[in-house]
Amino acid sequence: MSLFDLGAADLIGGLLGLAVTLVVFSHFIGDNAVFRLVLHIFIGMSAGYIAVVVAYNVLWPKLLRPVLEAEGWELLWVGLPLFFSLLLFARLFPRYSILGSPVLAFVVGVGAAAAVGGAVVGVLFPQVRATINLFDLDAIRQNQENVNLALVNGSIILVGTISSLAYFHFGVRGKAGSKTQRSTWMEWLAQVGQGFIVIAFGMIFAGIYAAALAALIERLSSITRFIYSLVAGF
Amino acid sequence: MNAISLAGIIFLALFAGLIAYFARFKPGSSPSSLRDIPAFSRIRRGIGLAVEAGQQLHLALGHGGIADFKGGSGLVGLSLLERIARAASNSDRPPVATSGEASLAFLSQDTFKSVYRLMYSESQYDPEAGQLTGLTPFSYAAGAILVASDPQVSTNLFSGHFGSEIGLILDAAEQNDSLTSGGSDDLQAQAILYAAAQEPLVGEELYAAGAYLQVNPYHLASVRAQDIMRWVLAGGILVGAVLKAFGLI
Amino acid sequence: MEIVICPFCGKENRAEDETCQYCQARLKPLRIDPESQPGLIGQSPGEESQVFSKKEGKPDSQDGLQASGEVTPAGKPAVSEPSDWLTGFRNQITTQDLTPGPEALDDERQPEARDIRQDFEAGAMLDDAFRSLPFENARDNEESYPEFLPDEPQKAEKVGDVAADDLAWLRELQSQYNEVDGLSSAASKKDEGWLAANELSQDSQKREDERVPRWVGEISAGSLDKQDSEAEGGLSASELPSWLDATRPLATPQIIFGMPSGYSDQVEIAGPLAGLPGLLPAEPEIALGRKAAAYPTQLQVSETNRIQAEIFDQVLQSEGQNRPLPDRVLVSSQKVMRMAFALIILFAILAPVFSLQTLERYPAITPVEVLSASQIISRIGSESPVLIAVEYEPGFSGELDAALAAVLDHLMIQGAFLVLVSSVPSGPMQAEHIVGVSNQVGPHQYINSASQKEYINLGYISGGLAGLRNFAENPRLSNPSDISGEPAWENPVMVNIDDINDFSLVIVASENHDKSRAWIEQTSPLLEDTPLIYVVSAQSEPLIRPFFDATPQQVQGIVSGVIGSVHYGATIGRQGIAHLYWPSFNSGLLAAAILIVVGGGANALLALTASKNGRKPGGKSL
Amino acid sequence: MKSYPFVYLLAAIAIASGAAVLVGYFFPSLAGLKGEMLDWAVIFTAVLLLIGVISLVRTHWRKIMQDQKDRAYSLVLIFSFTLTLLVAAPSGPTSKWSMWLYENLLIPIESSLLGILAVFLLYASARLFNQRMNIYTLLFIGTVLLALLGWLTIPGVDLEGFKDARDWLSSVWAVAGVRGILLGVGLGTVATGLRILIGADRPYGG
Repeated sequence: MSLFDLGAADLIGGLLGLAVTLVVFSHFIGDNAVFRLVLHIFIGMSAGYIAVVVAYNVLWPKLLRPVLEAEGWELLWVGLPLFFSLLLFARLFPRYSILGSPVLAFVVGVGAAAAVGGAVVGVLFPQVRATINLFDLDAIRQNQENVNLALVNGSIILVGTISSLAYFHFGVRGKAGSKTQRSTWMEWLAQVGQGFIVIAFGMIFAGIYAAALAALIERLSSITRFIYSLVAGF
Repeated sequence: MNAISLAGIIFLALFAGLIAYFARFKPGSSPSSLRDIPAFSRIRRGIGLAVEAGQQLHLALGHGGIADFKGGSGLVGLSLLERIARAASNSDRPPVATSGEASLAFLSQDTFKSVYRLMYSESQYDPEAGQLTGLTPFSYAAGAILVASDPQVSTNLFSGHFGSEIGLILDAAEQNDSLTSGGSDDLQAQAILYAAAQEPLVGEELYAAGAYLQVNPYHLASVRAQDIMRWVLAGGILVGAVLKAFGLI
Repeated sequence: MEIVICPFCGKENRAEDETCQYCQARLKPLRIDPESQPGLIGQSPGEESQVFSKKEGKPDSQDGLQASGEVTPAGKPAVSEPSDWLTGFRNQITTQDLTPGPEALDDERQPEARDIRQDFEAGAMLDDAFRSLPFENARDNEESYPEFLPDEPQKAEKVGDVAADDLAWLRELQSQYNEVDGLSSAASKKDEGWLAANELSQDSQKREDERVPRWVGEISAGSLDKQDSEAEGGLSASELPSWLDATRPLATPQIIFGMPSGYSDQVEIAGPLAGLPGLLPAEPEIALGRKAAAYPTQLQVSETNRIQAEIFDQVLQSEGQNRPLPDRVLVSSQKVMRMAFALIILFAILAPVFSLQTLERYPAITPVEVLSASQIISRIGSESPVLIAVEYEPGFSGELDAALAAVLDHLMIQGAFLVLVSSVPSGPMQAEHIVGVSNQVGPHQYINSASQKEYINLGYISGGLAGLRNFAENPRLSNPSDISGEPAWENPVMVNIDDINDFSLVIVASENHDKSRAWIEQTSPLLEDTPLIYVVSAQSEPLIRPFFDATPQQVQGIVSGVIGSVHYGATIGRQGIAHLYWPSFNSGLLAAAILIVVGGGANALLALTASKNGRKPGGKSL
Repeated sequence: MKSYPFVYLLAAIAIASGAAVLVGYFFPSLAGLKGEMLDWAVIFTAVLLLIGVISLVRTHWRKIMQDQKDRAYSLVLIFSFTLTLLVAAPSGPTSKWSMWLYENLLIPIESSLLGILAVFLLYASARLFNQRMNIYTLLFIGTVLLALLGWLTIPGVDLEGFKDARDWLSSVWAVAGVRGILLGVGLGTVATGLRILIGADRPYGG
């Protein structure tokens, strides 16, 4: 694609992208004023997009339009969220911020319940069930897996899950003078658990590097393609 | 009501009962009855050094919304903030808390205000201490980079929901030669903290911060309740696995 | 049985014991000939010397001091009349101290000045003097005796007793010299001062010097004043060593040694100093000196305390000075290592691009989870509604655009109707972006087809988990309109959709494990037979994998990052964006492995040498 | 916290709303009330997002007005915020020019930030030996190397063995560690939430 095929918008866009990418890469050398400038541009843009998305997707369809379209008693029920939302706006003024505290308390209460309920229903029980199901011989046979290998793997996961859970055990008997005060079997189990945890972190860490590497490659390849199109254009 | 709901209710009732029991009837135990976690002693010393040297302490609360599942670690961060604000309220440079979500930012400002009211120095309260630095994960990290790379900041603590962008804040803190410590509920953030922070908190250790830094007796009680419930889960897994292997369930 | 408390070590002894069984100190004072020996301080004529004694087991706060009768060696009567030097001392205090100072001119203070005389008579002034003396042992013995010396006038005579007994240490000193070489007894017999006989030979003189306690030795014949004047005018002041000079108190209190007149020609007739004229009285008043009215400011401070006080003082003073911030080291070793890493990685990525290298060899075996995803999408019919949750941040566009583009390209070929949604605020724009990118992958015009729009963007689901739950249960109520505000559900493809199970396929694209899991927990219970495919980043693949391996399967297919996308392209024979990235990705991984090994090895060596030199690892690093 | 009557009101609201939602998780028949409260929470979360935007912009506006240090940066932030609003608000965030701004400025900046993270991650893992020299560091670095080699293809070198080892490590050993961590984090989350539901922690200004 030569320079002339590029519209003005694409040309300016490409130059903008090239510039901000090089400024961000200048952070390798060290912190500098231009890098901070780009960070502020980025924070401002993100806030702008969020304001527009929230307005289009939540405020208008779920808050304002129902109030405008509601009649009679329905207006009261539909208007309540709007009223409490206006109380939340009081948080912006220190003198009246106390008006918004009840709504914030409501959000904290609902959030705490969602966290507790989600943790029990969505994490603790499913993980316990998944570990138990590793020893479901019928399912293993149904998946045509090698039963022995599956049981070995299941046992490793069982031991790893329980030992890494034991690693977090906090209570110790007597004064915590010396570093390890837990009983010997607990300490041994915790050290095995720490090994499993570290392996999990290693796998995740490599994945994060791969994702970051892909982002770096995308930036560099878009820069080289853009420069090629500029050079090819002349 | 199905079996899962019933098990859930029993589990939560037992958990809440243990917390109330340990807090009400056996408050005697102290942090010394907990295993040694070096990160917390470094955090305590970091708070002291920051106050003594007149430098600033930065607590990053992440961008986990309070209203949803990711808010758990943010709430732990708010308890930590209350303890830090109490210790550092008379320092030359009071601590600063950055967050990437509006409800977290308002709650951190509330925490500062109630601590200063407790210390009868409400005039010192500065709303800027609880900063909202950005509204998406990476724009929050961009704002937190600007705070972490301030030469006056000597200690950076992380307690909240983060993603991989926590690496950018750790990078800025490391270039500023300041102490980095903390934890998160997100696995990606924990993996980066494990590799890059000087004193990482692994997994559940973050949730024991209130007990180790003695925020209030309920934190110590809930850590002891967690220890018991941990072995209830472990026992359940073991028994379940054996019964499943023998086809009994 | 009556017990006696040893004044030195505080241990109990039997009353009849001469010396303490623990520290051999004399319990019974030697009785010296009253005529020649000055009376004890504070002892009025006729009063007997008193020894502290305590009935066993009966601490009595009032009469702890009990007269236990007269105990005199060799039957000599107790000393009665007060010594000359004491009366001289008293007169001196009364004349000098009571002369009204400037503050006395102040009328209110006048009565206080007159009271000083009565206080002194009642021994109060002595209390102050005694209070500064090191009478710890004496005070410790007195269980019933209050901690500090009493202020009340009526206890003043006890003070005298305290002093009498406290002089025991001097007598004990004297007895020690008598026992050491028997010399003193010759001296006391001949009634000459042991130093008066100057004709002793040089070595005996030396021996004498050694035996004489150093502080006595320093007090040469004649009064201290004479010594001072010599120091000033006569002999040149001896050069004190610097360390000694440094230890001299900076502001020594002006102890005015006013000696009663005519005192200097009196010759000592007994005791170890017999024969020496004009000796300073060894009695406590030497220590007394005549202090200025103000309390002594000089504490008894040991050397280490003084040094610590100085350090503390320096710390306090340094607080005041503003120390300039240490200027930042421009190029530290960490920065050099960081730049080296950056250059190597950039080179590893750009080398394949500039050499126009293409992918020689696909990774051999296609993973089963990618194959499964490809097979499911191959079965999607034209105009089937497919829900695509775009849950990743714009930063991960590099990796997830590549992975998702391959899948969307395949769906576009199948002619599926895409329904885009996101629970991330920047999701709606990201969804629009990825559809545009996917449309450019293959030679198909998915977006610009003549028929009605082939996709719809429902925009943002707010409220996190709760919002997801609401959307899964009732998408129409959750997102009634599309991102640009138009009614979303009137499109013919969308008309029959009431809950999430009515979609033909659900695809979740996310870089974060929590968001991925949230969709599984909130939607999989409602999905029933609708397949769920994940397009994830490589960082969350290990965490989603268990849901694919689980039985029953909660996730029916996984495409993970650039590698998954390359595999997916191989299954449908189409080269997507990932194929452009693959050579750089491959060399980037290799460079990373090498850098970790080399950099890690170098830092491990640093850590080993640091621990060998006794430094804790964690210090200087490359 | 200094208690005053208003705190008890806030605590009552938090506990009541939390209990209502929690009950809805376990008693499907009462899920209706939970759904309604979650709906309100969804709206309040979105409103909080908007209030957050206003609070962020006001903070930087105050920096400019009070002539504080770095006010130039704040000016740039407010300018880019306003420009984005003007471009995206009229015809929606996915309109042509809004997407132009998004694809040519926002994505490049965020991708570049993630890109420089790659170098920092390598530097941090290389330096780990100096910070914590123990068996677990060796295990961590070994796992990272194995994972990287498992993805590699080097012409003429057969790395399939690494790939199988990586898959086994990922699907068995890593899963075990992840489960342990998730269970631990789950227990911590439940404890944190329960402390709020029984009124022990009151982060809402109580």
